[in-house]
Amino acid sequence: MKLKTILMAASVAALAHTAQAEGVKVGMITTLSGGGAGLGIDVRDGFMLAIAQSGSTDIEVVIEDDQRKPDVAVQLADRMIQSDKVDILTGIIWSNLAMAVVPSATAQGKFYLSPNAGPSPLAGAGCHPNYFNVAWQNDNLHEAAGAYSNDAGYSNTFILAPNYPAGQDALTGFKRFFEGALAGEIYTKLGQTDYAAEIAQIRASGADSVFFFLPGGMGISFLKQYADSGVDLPLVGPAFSFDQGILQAVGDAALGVMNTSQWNKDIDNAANAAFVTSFQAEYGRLPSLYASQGFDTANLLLSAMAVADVNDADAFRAALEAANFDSVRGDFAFASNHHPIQDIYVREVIKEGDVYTNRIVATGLTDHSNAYVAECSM
Amino acid sequence: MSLILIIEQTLNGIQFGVMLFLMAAGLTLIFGVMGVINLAHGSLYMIGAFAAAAVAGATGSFLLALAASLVVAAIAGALIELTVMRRLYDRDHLDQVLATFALILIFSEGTRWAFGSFPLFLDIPDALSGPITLPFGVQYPLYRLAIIGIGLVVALGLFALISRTRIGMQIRAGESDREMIGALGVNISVLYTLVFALGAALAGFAGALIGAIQSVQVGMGEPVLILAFVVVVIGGIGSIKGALVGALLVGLTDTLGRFLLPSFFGLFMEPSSAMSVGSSLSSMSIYILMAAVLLFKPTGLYGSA
Amino acid sequence: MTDAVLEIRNISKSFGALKASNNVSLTLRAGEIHALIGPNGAGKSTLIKQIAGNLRPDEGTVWFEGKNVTALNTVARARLGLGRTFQISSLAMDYTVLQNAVLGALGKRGKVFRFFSPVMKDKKLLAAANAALAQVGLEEFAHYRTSDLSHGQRRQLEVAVALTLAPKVFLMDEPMAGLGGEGSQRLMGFLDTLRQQAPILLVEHDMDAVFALADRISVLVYGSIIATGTADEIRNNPEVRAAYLGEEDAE
Amino acid sequence: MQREQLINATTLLALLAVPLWAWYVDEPFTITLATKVAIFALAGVGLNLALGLGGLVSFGHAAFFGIGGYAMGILASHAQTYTPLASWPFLLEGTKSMPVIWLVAMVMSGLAALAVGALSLRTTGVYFIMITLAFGQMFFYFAISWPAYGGEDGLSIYVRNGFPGLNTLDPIQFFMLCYVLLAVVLFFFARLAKSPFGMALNAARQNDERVQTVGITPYRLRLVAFVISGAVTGLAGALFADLNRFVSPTMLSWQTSGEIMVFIILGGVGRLYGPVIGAGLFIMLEHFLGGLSEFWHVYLGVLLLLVVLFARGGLIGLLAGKEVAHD
Repeated sequence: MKLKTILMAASVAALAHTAQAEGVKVGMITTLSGGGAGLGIDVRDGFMLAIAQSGSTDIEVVIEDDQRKPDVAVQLADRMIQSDKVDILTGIIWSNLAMAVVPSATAQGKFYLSPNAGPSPLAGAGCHPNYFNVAWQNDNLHEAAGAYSNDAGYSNTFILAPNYPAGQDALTGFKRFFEGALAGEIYTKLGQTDYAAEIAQIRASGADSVFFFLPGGMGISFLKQYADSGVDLPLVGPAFSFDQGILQAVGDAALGVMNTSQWNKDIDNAANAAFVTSFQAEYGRLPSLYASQGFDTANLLLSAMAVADVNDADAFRAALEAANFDSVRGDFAFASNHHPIQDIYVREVIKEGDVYTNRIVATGLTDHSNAYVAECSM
Repeated sequence: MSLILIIEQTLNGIQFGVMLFLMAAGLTLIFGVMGVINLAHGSLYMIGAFAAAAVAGATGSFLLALAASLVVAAIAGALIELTVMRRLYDRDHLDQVLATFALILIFSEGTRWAFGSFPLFLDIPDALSGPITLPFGVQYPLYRLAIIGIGLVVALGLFALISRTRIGMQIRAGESDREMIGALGVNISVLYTLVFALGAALAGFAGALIGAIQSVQVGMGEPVLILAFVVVVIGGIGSIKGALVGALLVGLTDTLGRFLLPSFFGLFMEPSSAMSVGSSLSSMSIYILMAAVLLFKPTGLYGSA
Repeated sequence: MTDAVLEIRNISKSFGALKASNNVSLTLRAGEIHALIGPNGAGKSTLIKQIAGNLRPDEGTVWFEGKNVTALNTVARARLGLGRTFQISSLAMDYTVLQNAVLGALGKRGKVFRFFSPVMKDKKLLAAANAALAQVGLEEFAHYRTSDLSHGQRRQLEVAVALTLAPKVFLMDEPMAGLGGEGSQRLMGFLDTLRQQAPILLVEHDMDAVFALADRISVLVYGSIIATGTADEIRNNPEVRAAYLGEEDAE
Repeated sequence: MQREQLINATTLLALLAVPLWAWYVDEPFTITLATKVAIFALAGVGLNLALGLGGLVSFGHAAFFGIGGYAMGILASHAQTYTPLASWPFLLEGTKSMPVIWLVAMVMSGLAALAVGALSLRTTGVYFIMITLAFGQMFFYFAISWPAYGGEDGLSIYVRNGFPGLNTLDPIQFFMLCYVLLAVVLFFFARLAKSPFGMALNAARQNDERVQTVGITPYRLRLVAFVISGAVTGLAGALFADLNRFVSPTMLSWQTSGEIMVFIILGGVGRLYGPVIGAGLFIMLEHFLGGLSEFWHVYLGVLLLLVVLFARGGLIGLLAGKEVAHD
C-alpha cells in the first residue's frame, strides 16, 4: 500500500510540474507494455521497493513506459529533461534504447544509472563521467560462460546467438574467455521461434557442449525444442534465458542447465535475504535478476544522496563512484569506466516444489571487470 | 554436410511449411469466400495457444488443450465475424485492414492484461516427446513428425470438405460468384460465420501445436501472419492447393536458406562475415522467392486471373 | 470489301470446353454502322473484349487501319483511335460529368504527367469536353456528380467521353439500354450522323434501333457468325429467323 | 467545401500556434510533440497520395520512412567520424547538412519505392496489401541483420544536423523547419491533386477500365504516385531521425506502417489534411491515454475500430460533413 502511495505521489508530482522540489528528481524510462514488459516491470518494482524501504521523502520518481521503442524513449528523455527537469535518468532495459538515450542525456549534464543494458560503446570509447552501469557490461555474463566452459572441461563448443549487436557481443565475449575449439558458430534471426534447423546442425557438428544467448521468448523456444530433439549435449548460457519470469514457461526443459549470473536469490548476505523476503511480501512473486538490479540501482542512488547534493555534480559523481551501498550481490565496486567489478556465478536450474528456479553451484569469474576499461579515456 | 543433416533439414522445412499451411489455409479460405483481408488472423493463432496453455495448465491433458484451442479460436473467430467483419464485406480493403489492425491492438494488449507479461507454459505430451530414429539413422523429434502428419491430415480433410460436402459446394459457389449462393438458397450469413470460424479454428490449432515447442506469448502471431501472407501471395488467393504448395515452398526455402547460405558464403569469405552476410540474406530469402513468383505469375501459382 | 477500318480475321477463343468465339470474321467500313446482334450468351461480350484488347484471342488476328493490333493492350488500341462505350457504365463515379469528359480530352491529348497546373482550368480541355457533352445533350448536367445520374444519362456520358477521344472507330456496347423512348430516339438520331465522323460497331438489344440504323448486321450465335447482311437480308434470312429472331419474343 | 477549407486552415494555424505558445511559456517538450506531429503528418501526407488519391493500400510505407531515416543516420555518422562512405569508384563523404540529407533521403526512398512499386503494382487489392507488407518486412530484416550500421541497436547521432542560418538544436527552430516543409508539401500536393496527373490518378482509383479506355496506362500513373509518395515519406523519415538524433530498424517495422495508416484514417481518407489532423490526434491520444493506463493500446484499438465502423470520414468527415465531388 505504502509503495502505491509513493507511486501516486510521484505521478501527481509529475503532472503538477513542481519545479521547486528540494530533493532529487529521477526519471525512469522503462518497458511496461508490449513484448518484454516483464523486465521493465521487475526493474521498476525493485527500484521502487528500495525507495519505499528507505523512507526517503526528498526523492521523486517519474515513471514512463517506452513501449520498447527507441523513438519513444528518446522523446520521453527529452520531456523529462526539458519539462520535468529531472536530475537523474534510469530504467532502460534494452541496449538499443540505451544507445538512443544515454549519449544525449549525459551530454546535457544529466546522470544516467543503467539498471540493465550495458552496450560496449558506452563502456569503451563512448564512456561518460555521468554514466554509471549498475548491472553489467553486456559481455560479462558471456565471458563468465566462456570461463565456466573451460572449468567444466569442454573443448569443442557450438555457439549461437541472434544476428544483432548484442548477439554478436555475446559470442565475442564468450570467445574472449573460452579456450577450446568451436564446433560451429551460428547467428539466428532476431525473434526467430523455430530452431529445428540450428539444432540439426548442432547434432551433426560433433560438439561436446553448446553455448547459446537467446533472450526472452527465443530462449524458451530453443530450450523446449532442444530438450525434445534428443540432442543431450550440456548447455551453457547467460542468465537472461533462465530468469525467474520465464523459467516457468520453459518448464522441465530447463532443468539442470548451467547459466551465469551476477545475482541469485540464494547469495548469502543480509541485504539479499531481506530483499528476497520483502520483494515477495510486497509483490507476491519471487524477485528476478532484473528486480535485483533495479533494487541495487536505487540503493546506489540513495547512498550517493546521503553524502552529496545532486546539484554539485562533481561531489555527487564521487559519491556514486564510491558505491557505498549494500549490494544484494555482495561485493560491488565500479571500474574506472563506471561499470561493475563483481563476482559472476554459475547457476543451475532446479525445481523447488512447484517453482522452477536457480541455485548457485560455482563461481565463474571473481571480481570481474570488463574488456573496455582501456578504451575509455576517463 | 552429411546426407543425414540434409534429410533432417528437409524434414524441418516440411514441418515449418505444414504449420504455415494451417495459418494460410484459413486466410485464403476467408479471402476466397468473403473477399476480406484479416490481419487479426495472427491474434487467433495466439488465442489458440493461450487457450491451450491455460487448459493444459488446469487439466494436464494435451488433448483437451488442443480441443480447447480449436473451440476457443472458433468462438473468437465467430464473434469477430458477427461483430466486426460482417460490417466490412461491402467496404474497401483499407477499412478491412484498419479494422483488423485495431483488433490486433485490442487482442494483444487485452491478452497481456488478462495473462500478464510473462510467457505461459505449454509442453509436448509425454507420449510424443523425444526423438525417434528414422531410416538412414536420422534422429528426429517425434512431435515434429506428428505435426507433419496432423498437418497433412488437415490438408486432406480440407480438400475433402471443399470437394465432397454440401458446405464445400457452397464455399466453392461463394468463391466463384457471391450472388449465386444467394440464389442457391443458402443462408449466406450463416455460411460466412462458419467459414470464418473454421479459418479461426485452424489458426488457433496451429498456435496450440506450435505453442508446445515454442514460447506462448503476446505478439507470437504476427511474424507467422506475415509469413502466411507470403504463402498466400505465392500460392494464389483462394486456393487451398496453392496454400499447401506455397507453404511447403516457403518452409523449405527458409529452413534450407538459413542453413545453406552461410556455408555457401563461407566458401569464399572469412567465417564471421560469411556468417553475417549469409544470415542477412537468408532472412530475406522468402521475400526474394515471393518477388520471383510475382514476376512470372502476378496472381500466384494457383491464383485465378 | 474496300477501306475496312477495323477487321477481325478468324478469331477463336475458348474457355475450357466452351467455345466463346468460333472462327469469327468481321469488318467495319468507313461511314457505316455495323450492328452485332445475338441472343444472350452468344459470345458478344467476349468478342468485344477481344476487339478492345481486354482478351487475347487463342487464334486469329485483329486489324486496325491496316495494322495488326492483336498483340496490343487496351490502352494502345485506345490511343490508336478505338473509342469504346461499355454495356455497364464504366465511369469515374465520384467525378462530375464534366470531369469525366475532361478526363477523356486529357487522354486524347496524352500529356498526363503534368503535376502543377489545374486541369479543370485548362481552356482547351474544357472546350473539348463541353463540346462533347453538348453533342449528347448533357451540357446542363455538367456539374452533376456522375453517381447521381440516371442509367440513361450515364450511357450518354459514356458516348460523350468516347467523343472527346475523336476516335477513328466507335465500339458501342448497348448504348440504348436504360434510355427512355425519347432518349433512344435522340441517341439514334445522333448516331445516325455520327457515322459520318467514324464508323460504329454497335452491339444492341433494341431491335427497332438496330434495323433502323444499321447499314449491315451480323448475327452471332454460339460463338459463330451465322449471317451478315443488310437489314432486309437479315430479316429475311431463314437461318437467322430459326436460330434467333424466333426466340426474340420469348426473351 | 468551404467548411473543409476552414478546418484545414484552422488545423495548420493550430499546429503553428501551439508550439509558439509553448515557446513563449518555455515548455520545450510541447514543441517536441508538435514537431513529432508535423513529421508524422508529413509521412501520412506522403502515404495519402498513394492511398487516398491513388487507392493503393500500401502496408509497407515504413520501409520508405526507415530508408529516409537511415539516409540521415548513415550520412551523419560518417560525417561524425570523418570516414568516407565509399572511396571507390569515387570518394563519397558523409554530411551533416540537412538539405543534402533530405535530397539523398528522398532519392533513396524514391528508388526503393520504384523497385517495390514496379513489382507490387502488377497486382491489385488484397495482393497489393500483402505484398507491400512482405516487402516492408524484407527491408526490416535486412536493417536488423546488416551489422555495418548498428543493426538492431540502431545509429545514434550526437548532434542534430545543421541547416544554413539556423540553430537546429533549438526546438522551435527545428519545429519551424519541419512545419515549413509540411506546408510546402501540402501546397504542392494540393496542386498535384488538381493537376492532369492527379485527376488521372484519382480516376484510376475510381475506375481502372475507364482510364485505360481513354488511352492512359494506370500502371504508370500508380508507379509515379507510389514513388512520389515513398520519397515524401522518406523525407519525413529523415526528419524523424533528426528529431530523435537516432535511427533504428523500429522505424521500418510493420507496426510503423500501420500507425502511418492510422493517422490517415483518424483524420479522414482522401482528404489532403486528413493525416495532419490524424497525426495530431494520435500524438494527443498517445500522450493522454498513455498516461492513464499501461494498456492504452486497447483503448486506441477500440477507438480505431469505432472510427472505421461508424465514422468513415474520420475527424474531418465528422466536422465537414459528407464529401462532395472534387470540382
